[in-house]
Amino acid sequence: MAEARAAPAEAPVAANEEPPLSDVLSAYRTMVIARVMDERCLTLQRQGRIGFYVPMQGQEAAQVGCAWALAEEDWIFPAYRELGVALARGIPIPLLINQFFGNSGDEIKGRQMPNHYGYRRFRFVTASSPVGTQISHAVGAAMAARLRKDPIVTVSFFGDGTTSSNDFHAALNFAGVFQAPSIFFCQNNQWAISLPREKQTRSATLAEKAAAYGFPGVVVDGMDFRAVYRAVAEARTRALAGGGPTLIEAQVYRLGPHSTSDDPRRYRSDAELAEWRDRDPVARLKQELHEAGALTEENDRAIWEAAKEEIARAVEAAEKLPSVDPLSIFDDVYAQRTPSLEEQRAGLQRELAAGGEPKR
Amino acid sequence: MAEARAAPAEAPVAANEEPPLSDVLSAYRTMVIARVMDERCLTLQRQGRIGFYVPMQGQEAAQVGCAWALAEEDWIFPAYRELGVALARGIPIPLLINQFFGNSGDEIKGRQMPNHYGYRRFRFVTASSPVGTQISHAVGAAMAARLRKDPIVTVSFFGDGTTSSNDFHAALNFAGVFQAPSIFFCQNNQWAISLPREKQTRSATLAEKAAAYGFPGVVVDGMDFRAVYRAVAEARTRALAGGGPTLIEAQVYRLGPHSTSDDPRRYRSDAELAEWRDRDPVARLKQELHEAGALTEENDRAIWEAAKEEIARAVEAAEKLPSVDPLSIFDDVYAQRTPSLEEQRAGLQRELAAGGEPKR
Amino acid sequence: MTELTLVQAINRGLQQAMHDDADVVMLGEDIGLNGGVFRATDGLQKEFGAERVIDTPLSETGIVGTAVGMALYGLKPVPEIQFQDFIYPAFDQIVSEVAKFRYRSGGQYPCHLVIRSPYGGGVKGGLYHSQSAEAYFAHTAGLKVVIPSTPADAKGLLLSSIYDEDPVLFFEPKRIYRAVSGEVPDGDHRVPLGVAKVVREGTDLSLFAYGAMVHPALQAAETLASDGPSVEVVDLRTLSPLDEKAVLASVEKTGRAVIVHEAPRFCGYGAELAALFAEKALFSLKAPVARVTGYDTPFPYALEHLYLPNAARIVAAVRTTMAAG
Amino acid sequence: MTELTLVQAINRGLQQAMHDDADVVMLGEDIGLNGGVFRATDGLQKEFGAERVIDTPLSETGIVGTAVGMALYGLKPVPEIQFQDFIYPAFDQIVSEVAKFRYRSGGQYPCHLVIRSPYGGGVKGGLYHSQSAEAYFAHTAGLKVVIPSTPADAKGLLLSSIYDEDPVLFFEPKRIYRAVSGEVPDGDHRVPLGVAKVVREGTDLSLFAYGAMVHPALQAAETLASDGPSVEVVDLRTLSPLDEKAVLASVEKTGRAVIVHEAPRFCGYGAELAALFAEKALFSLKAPVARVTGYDTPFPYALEHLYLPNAARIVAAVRTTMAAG
Ligand SMILES: Cc1ncc(C[n+]2csc(CCOP(=O)(O)OP(=O)(O)O)c2C)c(N)n1
Ligand SMILES: Cc1ncc(C[n+]2csc(CCOP(=O)(O)OP(=O)(O)O)c2C)c(N)n1
Ligand SMILES: [Mg+2]
Ligand SMILES: [Mg+2]
Repeated sequence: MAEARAAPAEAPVAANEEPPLSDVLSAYRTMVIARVMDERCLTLQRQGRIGFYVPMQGQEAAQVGCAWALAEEDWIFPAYRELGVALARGIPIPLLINQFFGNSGDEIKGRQMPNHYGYRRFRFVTASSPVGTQISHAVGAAMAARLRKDPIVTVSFFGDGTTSSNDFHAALNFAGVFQAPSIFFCQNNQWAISLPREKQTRSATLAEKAAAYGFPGVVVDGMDFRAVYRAVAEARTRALAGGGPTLIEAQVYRLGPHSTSDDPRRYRSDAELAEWRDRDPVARLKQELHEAGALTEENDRAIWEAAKEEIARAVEAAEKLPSVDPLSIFDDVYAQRTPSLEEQRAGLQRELAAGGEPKR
Repeated sequence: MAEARAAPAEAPVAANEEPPLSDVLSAYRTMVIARVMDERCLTLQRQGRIGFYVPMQGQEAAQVGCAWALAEEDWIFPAYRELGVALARGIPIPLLINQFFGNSGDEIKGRQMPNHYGYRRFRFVTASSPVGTQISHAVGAAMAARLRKDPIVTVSFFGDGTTSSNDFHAALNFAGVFQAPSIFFCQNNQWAISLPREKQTRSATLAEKAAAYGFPGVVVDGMDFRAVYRAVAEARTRALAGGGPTLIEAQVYRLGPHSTSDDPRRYRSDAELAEWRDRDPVARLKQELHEAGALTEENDRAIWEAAKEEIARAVEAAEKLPSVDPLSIFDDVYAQRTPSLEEQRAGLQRELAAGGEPKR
Repeated sequence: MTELTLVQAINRGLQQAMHDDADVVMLGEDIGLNGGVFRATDGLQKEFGAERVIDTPLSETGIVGTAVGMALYGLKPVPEIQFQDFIYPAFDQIVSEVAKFRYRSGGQYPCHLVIRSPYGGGVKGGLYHSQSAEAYFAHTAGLKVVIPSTPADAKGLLLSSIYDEDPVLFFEPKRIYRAVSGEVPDGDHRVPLGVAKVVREGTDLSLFAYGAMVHPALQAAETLASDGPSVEVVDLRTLSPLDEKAVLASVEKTGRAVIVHEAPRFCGYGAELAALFAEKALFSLKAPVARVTGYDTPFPYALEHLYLPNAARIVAAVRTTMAAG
Repeated sequence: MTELTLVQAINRGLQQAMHDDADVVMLGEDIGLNGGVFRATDGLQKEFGAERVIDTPLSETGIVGTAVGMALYGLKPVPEIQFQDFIYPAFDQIVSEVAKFRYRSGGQYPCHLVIRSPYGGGVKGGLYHSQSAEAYFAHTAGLKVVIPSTPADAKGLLLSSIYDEDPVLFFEPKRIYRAVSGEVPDGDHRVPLGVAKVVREGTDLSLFAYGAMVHPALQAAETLASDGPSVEVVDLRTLSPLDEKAVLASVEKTGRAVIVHEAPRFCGYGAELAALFAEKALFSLKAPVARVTGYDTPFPYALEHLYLPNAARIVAAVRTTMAAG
């Protein structure tokens, strides 16, 4: 773990935090599920069964490693690529699959594109598409938690490109000034759609941007589950001790396209891809567990099989669910429907009664 | 000059740039004019003769020192507190005074509050009130100039508070990535209205924020005319040589209120003020010139008297000028008035013909 | 009851909420030690501490974004934007996040906060200290927009906004912060959102206004009272959701409508009212609907007295409308 | 003449301008090497170089702010915002700077740039890849707002916008980027700004639409043609400045108006049209003015087919209007 500490840490940090081996095995299982689910969803999109998908292959260790170092009570502010975090949080697979289908089992009522989910009971805040906005939210929630004396941290997830956003700047500055117990987890996957990391900003690392806000920034190998875990655990301990925020740059790679609308062959080389494929974070953790004697080939096969099966079941179930209630369009704009929304709703109701749904 | 170089300078820099003594005397004269004009305008506002005023006392050396190191062809992107820069640029005093009165001699047609002026022929871009927006403009203009192969730099002026703005972040990042020939001149006058510098951001200096964008940041004593001149000259040479942008933090103090609407006694101590008053940049340069044998007490008195007289004349003349043409409200919204604006204009014309102007 | 100016009423409303509910927090530029550039938050940091009345760095993006995070966590933040003209750096947070959080989360994440900001002209503020930006927010589904015109309403609508479950943009007519005063109920005084108020009854023509413009509207109605038409004045108070029933009732009664606001006319808030009449009250209309508004230009400095609607201009519009049918 | 899709026509327009005028530069996210996420700028970086077709960091604030600086210096920048939904981080630059530069400088600093951005629904984009934000900009004095509906207009209006002296917000109906194609004049084809077009003549009712909605409007008119009323369809093309004369002429002729847009209704662009009719054509109106628009909600994902106006809904509104008077 290369460190680009911007400012001296001010609070005692528990050194050498390490997850127990059994925990790591279970994290590995989560990474496998993420990988399998990701591939399955890309296929579903190609088959036209879901409308869109944002894959995250290559970022499993960073995401699961980060989530693993957090407490259940900590609040997560994700972007749209955080499947590994969602799974690590314990969000049930069927809930996620239903969201991708936008069906009546989707707890957010088919309102958003796939990948833009969130569940209050898992303290996993609903994502939006505009990049960066969640970073300020995480700072505000951290300040609110401290005001209420809740011993938690908040964690925002965002990419290398998002360091250029307005909210990155505003949020990190507020966090520094107010010493918010918040961790900024930047997955530098080397690309913002077609823009490579080195054209995004001229600083040598992204982590060193923390110095501009007066708190530590850390670079970590995001392909290394344990390294990520340690960096996050350390940052969390510091934050809870009143030592303020940390920016963590996890260096990873987006092995797939930006989204199913993207064709990365237009802007990046096969050679680069191949190089990073060799550093596959899932394979790496498997190897480590194998070497530690915690995982046999047979067990591993079982893990992959179980993942595939669980996901297949969820997909099958999802496709049987009816679509969302048409009249739900008018709900949740406000706590109560306004008279004008009632009128618009009645209009749609009449339309549906008269002519049936227009074709999609 | 304390340096907080963030990244190594990459282009050759002419060392030890120094203004000739005769030039410094003329700069001193400009600083005196700024000081006198500032005091006069505060009085005019208190007397209700102009509507508002933003004083700049304490920032004379920084502003005039910076402007003095630039070429006439360089473009200035000011905020609202840059009287010293305007005078150094050669903008005639009556033009500025007329702007404060918003009368028919105001070339921007009474459109803006006092201090929000700009003159294309002086490459001094018209200021707006929202802080920071001009910083991006300066970067764009620098890129445009380079595209046209014009050997100039652009300079944006802004305060310590403005380092928190969206545009500070966006502009410095673009400048770093595109190596724009642009100088970011931050006058850290220790306050953003009532917010002290240390609550604005947690970084030790503002200059070090440049590191986040991959270019040099420099701290300079803004009460020292020569130090400012040198820092700007160096940055300019580097920019023209293709060495990219520089962030300069001139440490100064706002001796007066934020504006005539502000009462600084609510938030800062007399002791702090007194301490900085002792470092008065105008007095300091006078002393230096005196020691160099370039200025006698008598000459100095003449300089102050001449400044007072010139300003008095301009005020007197300004008060005799008629107010702006009422129908000019509708000009310059677009290059041509739209039919709808013509209609609105005709309406006002009828109103004025019928009842005279409503009272102000 | 206490006689207060409008800005004092705001201050008392904030104090009341902060006193009654520990979840209420405020954040903004210069609101703490300095008490706000208009003194709307005067004394509150002293009373409630710097953890609840927070002086922030100079970033509207950060102010609103941070407030959103606090709201999601369960607090009731009341961020201040120093001038409405400076709300645009926070526009993304307001339009993309504040307005859409409840909807996009299927109701899981309400985002109850009140963004307070002084708006409008009449203070010699020029282009950037005079704007009336209400239409942008009224057009944004998921937001409520409230503008008071009297001290009692200012306090009552503010307290209702703070306790409302939805995000509210609360715009304060800075021009009458001190120029208007009146009796304000003590304690937890509430005025319901979404309810317009007929502030003057009349039979021949309805004047619709809000905020600072209610006062010249009333003045115009008075001027006309002696020999002219009988003019009704409706103070909208909540711009979104609009009290459609009340405005339609007035126009159906009088058959004539003149709409007044400071903002530019084109696609301004008045357009929605006029559209509503053209849609739902067309056959009641005896005369064309008129709008007395700011011109379709930026807000000028030296000529603001000509830019702003005033009683004389409203009187003229009423006369023209009466003459037209 | 060449048969092109709408997005190809945009591409040719950009190419033409960059070829003819060295001052034209483009900047935005993914517009260079990648050719834009919709391929609108495909091939242009290769042809004109990375100094004139600039891939920028991920900051709309920076994109527009930088473009403003270029425009002040004398270039003709054409910044792209990847989706109109992401224009809000640049809102301050657009509303405070782009719109007001000429005015606040007394005419010294025109700010001629064209902000291109795909807008609208119908691509399964959910809340943040479907918005129609035109009303915000139409309400902002100093901006022009242009929305084409056909490939020929797309090229011609784009070229006119690039050579216009004022800042133009040029919104492209992404839903019909590829779904609509047609003959497009080669070379420096211009279609004047500020001129609406009657795309179908009729005598009983006027349909007003722009962008993607022109097509269902035409479809509705066709559907009604056999036995129903004779419907005129007016394509606004330039939303601001509005071609008032043309729209008033149409409504004075037919006496009935139905306005169609995708954006939410409340304070949407349609309100201004309806208000205009209530003000200047009241006595020509035989029936209430109707608006067929998106609902006053954020833009939904799974139910977008119900959210978006379509021909059937327009037909129903026309029938209701005809029945009403
Ligand atoms: C404000 C905004 N502008 C543009 C976009 C379009 N867009 C979506 S993702 C993306 C790149 C994000 O890159 P990064 O932050 O590195 O995250 P990654 O997608 O690589 O995980 C862009 C430009 C957006 N979502 N929001
Ligand atoms: C976007 C924006 N927000 C708020 C304001 C109100 N305001 C005017 S000046 C100022 C403080 C600026 O501080 P600084 O950048 O240090 O410059 P200084 O005034 O000290 O020269 C504030 C908050 C503004 N003009 N623009
Ligand atoms: Mg990335
Ligand atoms: Mg300052």
